[in-house]
Amino acid sequence: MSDDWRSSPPAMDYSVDELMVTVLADQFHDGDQACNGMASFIPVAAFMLARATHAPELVWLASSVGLEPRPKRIPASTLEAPLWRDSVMYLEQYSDFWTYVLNGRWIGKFCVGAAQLDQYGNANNSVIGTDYHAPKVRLPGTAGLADLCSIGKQLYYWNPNHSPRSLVARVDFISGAGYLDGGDARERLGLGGGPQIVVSNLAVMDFHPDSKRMRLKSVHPGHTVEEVQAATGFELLLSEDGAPETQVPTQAQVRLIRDVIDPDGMRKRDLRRR
Amino acid sequence: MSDDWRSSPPAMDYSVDELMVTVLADQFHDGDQACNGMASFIPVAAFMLARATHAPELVWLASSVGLEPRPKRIPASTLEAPLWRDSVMYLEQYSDFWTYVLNGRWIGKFCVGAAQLDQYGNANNSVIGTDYHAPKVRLPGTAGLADLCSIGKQLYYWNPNHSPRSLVARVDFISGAGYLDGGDARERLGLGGGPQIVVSNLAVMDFHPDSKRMRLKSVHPGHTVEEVQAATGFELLLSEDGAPETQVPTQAQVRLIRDVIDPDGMRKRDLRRR
Amino acid sequence: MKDKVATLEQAVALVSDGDVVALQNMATQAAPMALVRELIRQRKRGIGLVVLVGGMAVDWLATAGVIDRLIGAAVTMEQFGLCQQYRRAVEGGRVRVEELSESLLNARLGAGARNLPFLPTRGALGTDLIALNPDNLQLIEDPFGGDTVLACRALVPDVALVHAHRADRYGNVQYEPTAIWPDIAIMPKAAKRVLVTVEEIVDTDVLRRNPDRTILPGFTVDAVVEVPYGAHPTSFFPNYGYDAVFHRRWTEVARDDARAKDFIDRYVLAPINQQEYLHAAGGAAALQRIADWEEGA
Amino acid sequence: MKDKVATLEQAVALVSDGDVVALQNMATQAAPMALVRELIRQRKRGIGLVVLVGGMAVDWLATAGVIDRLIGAAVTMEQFGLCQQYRRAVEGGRVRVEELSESLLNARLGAGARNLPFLPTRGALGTDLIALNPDNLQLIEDPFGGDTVLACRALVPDVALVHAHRADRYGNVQYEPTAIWPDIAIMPKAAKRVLVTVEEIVDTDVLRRNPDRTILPGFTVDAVVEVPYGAHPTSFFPNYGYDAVFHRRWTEVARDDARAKDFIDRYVLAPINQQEYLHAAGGAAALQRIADWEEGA
Repeated sequence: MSDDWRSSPPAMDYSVDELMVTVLADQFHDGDQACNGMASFIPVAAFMLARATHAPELVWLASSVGLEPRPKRIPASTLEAPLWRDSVMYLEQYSDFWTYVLNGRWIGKFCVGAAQLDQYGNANNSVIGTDYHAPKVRLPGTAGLADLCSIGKQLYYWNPNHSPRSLVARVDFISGAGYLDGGDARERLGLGGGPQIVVSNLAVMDFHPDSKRMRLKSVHPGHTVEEVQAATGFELLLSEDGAPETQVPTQAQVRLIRDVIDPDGMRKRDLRRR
Repeated sequence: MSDDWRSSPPAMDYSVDELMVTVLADQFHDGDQACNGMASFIPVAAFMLARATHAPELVWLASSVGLEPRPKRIPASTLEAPLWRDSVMYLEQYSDFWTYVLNGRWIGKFCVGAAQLDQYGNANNSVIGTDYHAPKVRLPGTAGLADLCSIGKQLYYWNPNHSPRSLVARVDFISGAGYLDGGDARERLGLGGGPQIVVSNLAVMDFHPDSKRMRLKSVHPGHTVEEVQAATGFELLLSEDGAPETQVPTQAQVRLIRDVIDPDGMRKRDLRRR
Repeated sequence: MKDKVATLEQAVALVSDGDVVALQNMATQAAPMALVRELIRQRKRGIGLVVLVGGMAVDWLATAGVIDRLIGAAVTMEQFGLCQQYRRAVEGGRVRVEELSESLLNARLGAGARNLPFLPTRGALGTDLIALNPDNLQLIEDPFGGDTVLACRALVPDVALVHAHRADRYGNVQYEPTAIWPDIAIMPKAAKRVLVTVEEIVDTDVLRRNPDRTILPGFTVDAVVEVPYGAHPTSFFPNYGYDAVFHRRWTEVARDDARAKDFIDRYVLAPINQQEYLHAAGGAAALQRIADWEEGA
Repeated sequence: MKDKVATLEQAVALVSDGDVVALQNMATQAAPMALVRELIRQRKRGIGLVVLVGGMAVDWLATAGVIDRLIGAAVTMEQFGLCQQYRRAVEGGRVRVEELSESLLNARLGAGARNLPFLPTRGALGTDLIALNPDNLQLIEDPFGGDTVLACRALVPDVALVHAHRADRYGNVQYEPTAIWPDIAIMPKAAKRVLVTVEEIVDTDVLRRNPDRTILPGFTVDAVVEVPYGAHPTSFFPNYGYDAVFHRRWTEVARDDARAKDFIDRYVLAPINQQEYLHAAGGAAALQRIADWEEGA
């Protein structure tokens, strides 16, 4: 595909979904094996963009089924056959996919969304409210999140609706283990991997190497540290270099996303849905 | 196929392999699911004969791979593709076959051979000699026998070489659990199923319902109780009705075996090999 | 082999009130919807539903009051959003959830399939799922001195419901090359009874052409029913895609109990057979929509 | 994806003396014989061999002194009889056997594949196999109060050797519809490194035509070597049958150490490549023999 992405100037008219795609794409490199889940248009766009630019040897396992597919463009579902068109392999779920995932040596990177994420990167997709069996909101459920979080995977959270309701001091229910109570709590339980970054519609966050508390890594152009903090349900740490502006997509990246990868704009559904 | 087997008169010129085939065939009924292993020409002939006569709805799983195959005739191997010609299903071994076998509700009957079988139906295919790591004879190994014997299967032993070396008081090594020390020893370990009969080239044996000791069920025509006892490495129990003559094949059965099922006489290899 | 051909009525009559019923499907895929509708028509009650990821079927069963508990990893209609009727039933205490991650559910069903008391996993350590479920999840030590693992107790559903591409009348079931969800690899093996709908019942000789595509041997299957488009409105590749129009029709009413019940009346209870159901769902136009999945986005 | 194409020499150079090497095969089927011959040519020593059911390969490796231990369920050439060289090596104390039943070996490898410390089975209870192997087999209680089961410790071979029908240069490996032995479903997933020979290396687009037949994703494979007839003299359906003439040629000499060594010299060490090996084994006549398997008995 295009190789002018390296020298391409910054885009002037990118939208926030495109920014989230490029930030996520930067996390995936040649030799990585990455997998998307349900309703994951932004991560799928990120994988496809990475493969089209800096990481042609990023192995993509589409929705845990299709290895190295060649979809015509991003279809209306990220968990249906049009996405895994032309796959090299259909992984049987029980014997193939879950074995490779559990093994630990393979398929190391997952993009996941969660209704609630807390300051230590614990995730909740189960219930809002304190009584599990009479919740205020019954969410979809943990699906594979509880597994991926506990078996050493590197997790890339994306959150298209940065708010005090989605980024909370403490999740109502841990359906995916982040850094638990912070510090070495995760390590003490023998769990490897863990949350790497959180890409929202306002900013990019990571986790302090010692305390494991979430900290601001960069703020998207047009937003301020104060605005991001006000939209967060707990105090965000600031990194030493303050909070630089998030690097914006290049013109070439935006062209690839709009014209080739996702001409139907499916990625915008991730923003609308929440 | 032929339906005259019901009224067919006894064969005059049957051979012992054919007798072993018909005795075994009688053990398999409509609705049973039976499976053969390696080098098992006589059991395969028995399954095919049963299906051609009294048990058309006997489900046959050929060499743990091919469901309901239609081999042209018995080929030179009972664990190769010519046997599972035209199968309805190829069972994947790890996920399909072993799951169905372990489950307990399915594939309940197995024909097995063993180098040594003792008075309580324990089987040895591992080593002859008392030092496992410096054996007198290294046998092939337990393969799936140890599993089948412990997970509630009904086992039909066939032994084409009835001798004090193959029918011993106590096996040198239990590579398949029979009735262990007899009585309720097997039951106490929670193991269901177990050895049903032993079909040899001289006689048919079963196991006493209480003591679980092997007993003579019938003696093949041309042989005597004394001869069978002399060829056995332990004292065989006698059943109450003495030891009647083993029912011989009918003419129709022999015709089916010779002309249709096994025209190449592969079943005779089981007798020669030992 | 035994003849297993049945009507939907006969097949679902094998389900008893109170049974644990495992449903093979994904969010918008491969759900045995004709069997689900028949469960509703026969007014089954007190059903415990097992799903890896359930979609519209769970919503319908909640609306109709068929289920009172769910054992599963997720319930969602993916891009069509949450299952609102299920959500309300849980929030209102009418459906109790035993939530398991995918590897935990796989382990429970895998143990059931192999007649083992439990299987271990490393999944879900550190989550709140474990404390919630001591009857079925216990941390145990490795007898060889390695790490602690989570023992997941065997789950043996009373019935598994499966939709597949084809079968013969003896219940040998075949699946075309497509996504093979975990449910299909283990649910039917774990369950005591297996009810299968297929797009087509064929002669056994058709199966013999592709023995590698047979996924269930006849001896594991209790009933097989020919129901073309039996997975509608979920997708069943390569035969047809999901019906987005019908999904949206449901999501428009699913937040309102009365309208949801009307929907069930109209699409589930009123049609007396699959043909009438498909007619109500949009007839030829609907079938055309879902046939074109390959070119559609 | 990374290019994994290698020569036999390069592939087998990834095996170190002392490694635990898992061999995918059955008694007379699908053995990666070209890799086995290369192990002998490279004079590997102290290898621990893992086989479900091993055949002539085990005999050859015993003759050449490559292996000093075996972890497996059986070693036999089926209708061609016992593996006499292996047998003598065990009886003479030169090869030590860790004998496991099939479900025990499956459990050990399955645990290795899933990074679990152990998996339980019900197999082999009551046999002498358990007392023989306390390091790897332990009876444990069910934490839910059910039956005692046998915990089988994870086995992670250093290398797995596999022969398959085709692969692309990135190591995506395909198998034709045929018997799928347990080894192929779990050995390569459990092993740290995977070396594959294939009848044919093809363009990735060929694999995309039948994605359901791909059995190993490229990221699990370390080396792929094109070796037509790479399983000879074992069978590799549907491509060719086993070579009965060649098997008998071996069984005729295998009871005699000197003649067995001569056989290895002639068929393993002397031929410098696969073509010369096939020529030594009988050339076109041999290939004709094994091509006709479908009609032969």
